[in-house]
Amino acid sequence: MSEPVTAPEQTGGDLSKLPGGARAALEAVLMVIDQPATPTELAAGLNLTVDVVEQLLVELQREYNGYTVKAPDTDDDSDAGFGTSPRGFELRSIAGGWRIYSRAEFADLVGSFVLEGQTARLTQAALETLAVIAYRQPVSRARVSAIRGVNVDSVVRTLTQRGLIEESGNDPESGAILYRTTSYFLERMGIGSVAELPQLSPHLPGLEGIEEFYDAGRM
Amino acid sequence: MSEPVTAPEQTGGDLSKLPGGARAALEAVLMVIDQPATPTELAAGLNLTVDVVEQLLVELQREYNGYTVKAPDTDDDSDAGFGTSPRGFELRSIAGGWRIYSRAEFADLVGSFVLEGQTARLTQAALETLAVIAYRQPVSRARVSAIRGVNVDSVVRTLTQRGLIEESGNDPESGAILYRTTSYFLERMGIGSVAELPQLSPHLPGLEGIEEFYDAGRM
Amino acid sequence: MTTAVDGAATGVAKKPGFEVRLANFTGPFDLLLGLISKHQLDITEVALATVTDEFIKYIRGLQKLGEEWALDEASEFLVIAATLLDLKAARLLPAGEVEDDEDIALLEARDLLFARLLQYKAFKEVAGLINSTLELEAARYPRQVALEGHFAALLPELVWRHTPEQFAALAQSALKPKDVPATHVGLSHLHGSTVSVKEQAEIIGLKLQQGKPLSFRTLISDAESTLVVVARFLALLELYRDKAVGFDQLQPLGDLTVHWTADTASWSSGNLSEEYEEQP
Repeated sequence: MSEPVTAPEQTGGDLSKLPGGARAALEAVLMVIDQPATPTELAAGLNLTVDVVEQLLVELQREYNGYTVKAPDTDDDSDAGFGTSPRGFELRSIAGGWRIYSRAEFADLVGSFVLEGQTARLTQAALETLAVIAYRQPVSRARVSAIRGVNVDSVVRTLTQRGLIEESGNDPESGAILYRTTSYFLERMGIGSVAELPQLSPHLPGLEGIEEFYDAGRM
Repeated sequence: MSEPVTAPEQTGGDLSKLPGGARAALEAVLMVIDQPATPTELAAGLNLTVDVVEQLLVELQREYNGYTVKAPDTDDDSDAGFGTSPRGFELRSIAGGWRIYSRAEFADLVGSFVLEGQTARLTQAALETLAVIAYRQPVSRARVSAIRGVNVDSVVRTLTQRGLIEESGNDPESGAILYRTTSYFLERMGIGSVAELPQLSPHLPGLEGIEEFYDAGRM
Repeated sequence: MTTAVDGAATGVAKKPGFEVRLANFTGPFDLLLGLISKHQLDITEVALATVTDEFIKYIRGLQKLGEEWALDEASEFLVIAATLLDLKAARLLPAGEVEDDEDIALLEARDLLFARLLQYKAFKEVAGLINSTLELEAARYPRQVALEGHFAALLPELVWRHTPEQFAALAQSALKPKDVPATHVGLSHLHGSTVSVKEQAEIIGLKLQQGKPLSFRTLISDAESTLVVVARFLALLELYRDKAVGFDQLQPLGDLTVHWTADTASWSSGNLSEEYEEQP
């Protein structure tokens, strides 16, 4: 592992004078954001370089997970504290941004405190429609309909209301509205980009040219 | 100081099996609650006694402030970690309720980060959402989403932050939080009550016909 | 090849499990995959032919349940049912050379159905993966707490320039139901040229205006397709309503004779009703 960053004087001058330094400053900012923040945004707000912020983020992430990092300024190690067991929360990088989450193990406990959670589950029809859009985006409703074999208008409306998909311009040829997944979808999936979705090809044996099939036959 | 509580088996049986135990479970809850919670509420949700919760709260508070507590189960103290320097957040008790806040010392830094990119103007999306809430209050986010056709969660948060809308109890059926406009909204509109808002055309749909996305069976 | 179901009389009642699943399929492909896996078959031509009867029975079952069935949804089921029937019929006939256009069209329909079914299967599988990921992730709650009071106070004072009337106009447009443009419905699977009733009425008019009464049999003797026969029949009804023709039938089930009664000079097909003339 790289050297812990605990001497940020070079970049964020006055941070070092504050208790906990740059690391604590970063934590303070993470406490008030209500959507994932990119290292660039954090770096600008903290007056640190992006590299330093990224390194601090990874350190915090490891620390919250129970891997302690020995800091040069805390050589007084008579008190180990709770450093070696994971915290109740974790720091995760999702959809390009970082954000604090409660640890999954405590889902039931936390759920009873957070009244309006993200509980509404998707129906099979909604999941299939979401999957087609995720893998074929940007894509028109007609194409999704062709793949699923049923009209998807109302399901697309519901997915849009729930913020999982959004309109993404019009098809240059047909003029049909195109749809794509949102960054909220990535957040809900816990991934950085749609490229991280599981590969579709293993599920499509010998049908790599599949798009031609439904294009020719259907529309 | 009282003995650290790190063996909560007596009260919250299965918590001890989770990583970090009762302390981490409490942290998980504290990290995501929006409103301060009393020890009684926390104890009920975590299935611990109020005494235990209060002791854990004080321990966490001290730990976040940089005073480490020697835990009997972490005698391996070769790695002191960051335990001895204060974190960027603090656990505060205000009017009997506990919540995690960003540390006061970083207020300037956090303040400028929050202000970054803030505008004095509401976006079109925020204005439209406010209009729907004003004319259909009290109304849940789900219904506003259904009317506007997009997810309104973050916009509702902005409007709440701006003091234009506020929570107004729960829907008796779904339990969803309802929102209404505030007196600050009336002030900005220059009217005495929402009854003074201009009448809309009677042909607009009420809320009856609007499909709610989490109505069972839809989608 | 197994005959999946003996008939409607025995089918539904004997298989309550199947009936329970009736409403749960999310489309024709879902149904097909369900039927294929129920019979523990691989997705092959055999499998498709085997489940044809059950597929059609499912559609009948839906009708019996009196489910409100959207037309476009029903049509998609029917298109696939028709393709399945073709495949089954082709398997029942003696194997032969691929000769005419119809055989080639059937092969294409079969390949297309296979491709679409496999494609759907793949998406159904990844939808399952997405679902499990979503459920796993739902166990983590993000911290998204309200801004602390002293930070909220830092926000710049809101610029507000809307009069109540402007605000009402905004509400008006925000509350207006949004028209979702309808999905374009493919018609490529429909065949047959259009036949105009009006044109057929003119042909009948020309034949009858020569003065001699003609039988219906004679009037349709040169029709090149059933569609033309139907169009001529409809044209006759129209002409009768227009008092342009009269009918004579000497004995029950005997030949129907048609004679011209209108003033030939002033009659024109333009007076006929438009109801059959809607453009596709």
